[in-house]
Amino acid sequence: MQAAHGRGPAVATGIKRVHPDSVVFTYQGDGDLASIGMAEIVHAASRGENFTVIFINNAVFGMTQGQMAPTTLIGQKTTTSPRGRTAAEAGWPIRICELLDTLEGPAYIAREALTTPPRIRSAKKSIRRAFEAQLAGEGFGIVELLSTCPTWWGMDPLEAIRHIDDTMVEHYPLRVFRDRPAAHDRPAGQQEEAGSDA
Amino acid sequence: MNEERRRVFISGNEATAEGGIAGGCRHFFGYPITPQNKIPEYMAEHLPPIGGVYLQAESEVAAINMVYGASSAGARVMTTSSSPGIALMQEGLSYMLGSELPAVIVNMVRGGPGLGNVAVAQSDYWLSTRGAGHGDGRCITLTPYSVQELHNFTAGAFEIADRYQNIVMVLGDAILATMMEPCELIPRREMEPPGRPYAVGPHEAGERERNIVNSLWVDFDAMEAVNIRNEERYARAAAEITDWEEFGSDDPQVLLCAYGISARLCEGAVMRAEEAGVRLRLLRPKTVFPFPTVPIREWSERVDAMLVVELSMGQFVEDVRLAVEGRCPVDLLSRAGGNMPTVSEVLAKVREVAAKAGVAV
Amino acid sequence: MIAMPKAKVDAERCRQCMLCVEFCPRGVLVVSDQTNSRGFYPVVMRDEEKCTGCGICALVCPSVCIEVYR
Amino acid sequence: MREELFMAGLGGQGVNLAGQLVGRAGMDAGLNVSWFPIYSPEVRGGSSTCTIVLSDGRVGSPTSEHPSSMVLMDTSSAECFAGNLAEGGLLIVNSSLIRHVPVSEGCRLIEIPANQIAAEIGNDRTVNMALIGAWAAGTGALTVDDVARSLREMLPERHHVHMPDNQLALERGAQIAREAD
Repeated sequence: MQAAHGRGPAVATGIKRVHPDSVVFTYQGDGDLASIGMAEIVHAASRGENFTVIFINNAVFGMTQGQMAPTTLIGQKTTTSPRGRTAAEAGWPIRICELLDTLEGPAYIAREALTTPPRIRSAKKSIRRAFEAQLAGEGFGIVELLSTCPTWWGMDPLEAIRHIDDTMVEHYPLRVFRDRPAAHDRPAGQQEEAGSDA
Repeated sequence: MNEERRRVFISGNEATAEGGIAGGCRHFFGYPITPQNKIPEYMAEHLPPIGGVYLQAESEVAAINMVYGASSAGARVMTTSSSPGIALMQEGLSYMLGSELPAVIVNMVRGGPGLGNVAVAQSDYWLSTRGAGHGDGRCITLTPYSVQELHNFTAGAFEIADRYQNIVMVLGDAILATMMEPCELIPRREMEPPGRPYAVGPHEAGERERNIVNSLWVDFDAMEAVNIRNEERYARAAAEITDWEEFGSDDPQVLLCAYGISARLCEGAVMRAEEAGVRLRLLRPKTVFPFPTVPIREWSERVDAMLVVELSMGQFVEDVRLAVEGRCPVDLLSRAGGNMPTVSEVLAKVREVAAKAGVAV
Repeated sequence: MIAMPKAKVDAERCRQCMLCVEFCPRGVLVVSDQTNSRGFYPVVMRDEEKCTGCGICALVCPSVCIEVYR
Repeated sequence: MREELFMAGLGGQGVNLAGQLVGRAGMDAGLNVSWFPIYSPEVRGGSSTCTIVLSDGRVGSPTSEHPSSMVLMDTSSAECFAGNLAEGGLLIVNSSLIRHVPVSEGCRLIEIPANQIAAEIGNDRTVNMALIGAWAAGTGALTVDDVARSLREMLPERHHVHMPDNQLALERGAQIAREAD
């Protein structure tokens, strides 16, 4: 099911209300979710809609060739912030997890980073937990994944990963913001998956 | 005007953006969508250094309403988008038509309906000439067919918008947006603000009545009066700015009608008309609202048949048929979704149309 | 199916991002000297005996083009 | 005079840049020109094609059904597009990557080992220039000097250090094309 840019949470709401027993999730980028789709994500979360949102944050509009996104960092150069983003012109980067954490609706909110093997394992764990929350009928779950865009960051893939760990996580701290009921009390971005072979 | 014009090799998107700046646009609000991203990118690069404002809105809905605000505040303002984005802007377009405000909107049309694709299409003809949101208002619609015309038409659109206090839509497409051609640039120069007596903004006490920009008219007659004023504008525009170009045989048997990128294909067909064995002429509108009804009606009395070529399933052809009013057969060659007829296919269709009309070949 | 653990790279889908090479704890992956049809030099296994089948290469691969058997 | 050139290759081979150079050089030589690209959606990898029309009259359609000349830079482009060449047209292929290409009767084929030339020059990014040099010499639509002059104009100043390499590649390509005729 393909939804219009930003409208995923509204379309998912429609599907889930028709088929409450089906597993429903949206897959959204930062331009989609944090820019044009801000109203839809906030209201779906506020209603505690029982589906899962996978939110890819690479701080840039990748599919349309690298324009500034709401999550673009201050000073970051993009094709529409050629001199670097300034707060005076374009405001500050939006922290979605923190924003949604002010609402009563969500059951699970976490931010992870797809950089090192331990962090990727932690991300898998959060995604699993968000879907478990849906299956248990606990309500809305969102996992924000800090990921790279080597092409539009003008970096090679390894530099891009380092950029997340060195710079992006400062503005976007890795955390499990909400886990209700708090079945797995753990910080994001650190814990190894149980039974991991690494 | 005796200014020296710089000739550069640039894309349609860049030519459009520079055309906006040359036309006096200093405020640009937009949102990314392919295939027109080079326009906001160009504006982000070039407007701030000359004291202008570039702002990336959070959505097309926001962008068009920023345009609405800036226009009501007296600025020459512009936004650009592509089909799905223009569809989102319809609320704002309708409010501006209801409030009788000028603005320039560029639509680099792509395949649809839905998310469609990013390839060439002309399927927003109705959206632009009829359906700019709800209500009776319509967009003055210009149809460039080259990079140079994208530049010139965008620059000129601000003047037209202010003259008729109406939205001007520049209807491009995915090919015109991305292709590169030589373009003589209109020099940038300092421009006087358009001087809109109806604009909101600071003024001295007693200097003028306070202005109200509004499209809510509970009173029936007041609402009707807006529509009547708009109709008068469109009648004036039809008399004053209707524009088209013709190319080919002076004594044609078949008249080709096409606009934008389709007109380029038809121009190619006219250049190879001897292959069809038919005397061929192209009439290409440079404005489709107002529509060149008069020349098309005149040709309909002299040719054996007309062939309309468009990259949509039969939108533009309706206006041609309304102008012809049954005086000659009007046939249609249409493709959609990013597909285009080849010049040979246009010529084959010309032969078919000519044979049907009994033209001796 | 062979008993020895190994990682298998789908050369056609590899885009030479090098993350698997960087993160492989045993250093058994290298870049090929032949391009694939898209012009990338795909990663190949150099030292099959040393591969423990730990799966880290597959975990970090953004193109999802590595399969690990063990 | 009307020349319709079609170019195709892999993303990263410099197809579009070379095509834009031909368009720009055509404009500088006083011709009417158009350059029209089709990208594949993927930024890295994927095929890349463009059509350039040069004319002393109207350009008309910026697309071409049967181009009068073609520059093909990789195997899949050769397989996909070589058959579209106009009767009596000129086909230039990058023989470093394209081992075999079918050529219709009456068409001319010029094989340029462009990767090898670039390697000899010691600059990987001159592959496209060797092919454009061959195209200019093979068609006579523009001179190698026209192309080199426009390239200098097009390149930002900081890339002018690469001009000697580019010029050398243009000339090597042109030389092979002249010998082939």
